[in-house]
Amino acid sequence: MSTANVRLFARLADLAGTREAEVELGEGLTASGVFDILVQRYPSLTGFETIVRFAVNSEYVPASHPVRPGDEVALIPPVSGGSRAL
Amino acid sequence: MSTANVRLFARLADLAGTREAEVELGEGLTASGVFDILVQRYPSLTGFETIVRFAVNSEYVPASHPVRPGDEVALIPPVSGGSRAL
Amino acid sequence: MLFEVTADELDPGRVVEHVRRDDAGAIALFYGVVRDHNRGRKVMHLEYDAYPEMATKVMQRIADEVKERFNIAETAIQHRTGRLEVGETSLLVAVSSAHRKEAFEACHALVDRLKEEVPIWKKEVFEGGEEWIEGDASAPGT
Amino acid sequence: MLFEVTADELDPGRVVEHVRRDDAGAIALFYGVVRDHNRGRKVMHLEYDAYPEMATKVMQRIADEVKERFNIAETAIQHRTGRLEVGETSLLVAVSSAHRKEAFEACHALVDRLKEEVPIWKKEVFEGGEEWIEGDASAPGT
Repeated sequence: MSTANVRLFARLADLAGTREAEVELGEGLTASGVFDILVQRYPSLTGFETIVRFAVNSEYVPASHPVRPGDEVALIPPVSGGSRAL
Repeated sequence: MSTANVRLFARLADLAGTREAEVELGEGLTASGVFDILVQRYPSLTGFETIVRFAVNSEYVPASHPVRPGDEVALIPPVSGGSRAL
Repeated sequence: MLFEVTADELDPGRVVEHVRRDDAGAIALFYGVVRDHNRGRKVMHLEYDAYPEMATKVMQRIADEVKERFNIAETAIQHRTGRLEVGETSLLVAVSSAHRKEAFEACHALVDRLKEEVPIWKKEVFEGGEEWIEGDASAPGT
Repeated sequence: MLFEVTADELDPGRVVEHVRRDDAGAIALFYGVVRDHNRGRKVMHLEYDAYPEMATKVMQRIADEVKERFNIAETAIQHRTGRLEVGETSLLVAVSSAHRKEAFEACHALVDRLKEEVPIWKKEVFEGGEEWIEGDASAPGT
């Protein structure tokens, strides 16, 4: 069975209780599809699909980006930026 | 006889061949009057009265500023500032 | 160019020497420092999480973009991760250029862009609680 | 505040530690460096002359003015005098502030003002001659 590796960071890692997960790749699975699978596994991630950004193999991609076997998918919560930071 | 000490810098020091001079203070002598005395003593300073700034006791002053006995008068050529510097 | 994400103490001397060049008369160096207050709260310490492999790639891309926009010579970036106490340096960004105006403007732009794009996150541990700082975006659970 | 005019090598570490404060999340540090070219000429080295007692007073006054205009925490300035080779640091200006925008803008403004007002002069020794650099003012004998 082909899989992709998922990495979680910061608040999402805290909520899921893990920094890594393996996901089985169904037909035509997209980055946001991977997130949906994780939400089922870790219900505390529910609601974060509206703020998370996706990266595949260390590049930002749209939610509709297809995921291939062996890809590394990263769930990127908002970074601290903005005028209040630092 | 009461005197003031004059300090010269950069190009003016090169032209006069000295970094310090003593000037006797006549009645009502001003900073630009001090410069006139130096021009007589060091003719190579001629023409620089239009670009030099004056300081008395380490503070910029107008050319008409009176000089008192014991004052330190400095002849300040233009500093390197402006957009070309650095 | 130098792009580093490290748990070790940052090294301003190394960052500056990396950008120092004979044709560059100006170097702007920015230090991000852990501040003792934020949004009206007393900050105890910060914890930085990072996706280091991606962070260095994003730093490189942003530096390339800023280099194209401004007439600059060289850039260098170091970001620290892990637990940082108040007063410690979390970020160093250096830019060299022939003239000071470009060095200041490019360094400022670079820092702004880094804060928006680089996958590095900070958790603020303040008096009475802790929170991941996620910019101005509204987020569930906050 | 730290205002120094010295013939010794400048000390960026000391300058930064002077402005680092727990309530300041940003430090902007500017390096003025001897550049290998100027106005189309190849520069061999520079020689800086100064009126040190007055220079430190003017630095203080300008720093006070900039502090009033921007919301900054602390400033420090070092200027070197004497002979400087290409690549050496002639000027360090550090500004700390709660936020980066003020640190960058105040540091930039401070450097601009220093270059216009502080009684320090540079003689450029270039291929084929030497000249005191006197800004954009027209001057007899030039």
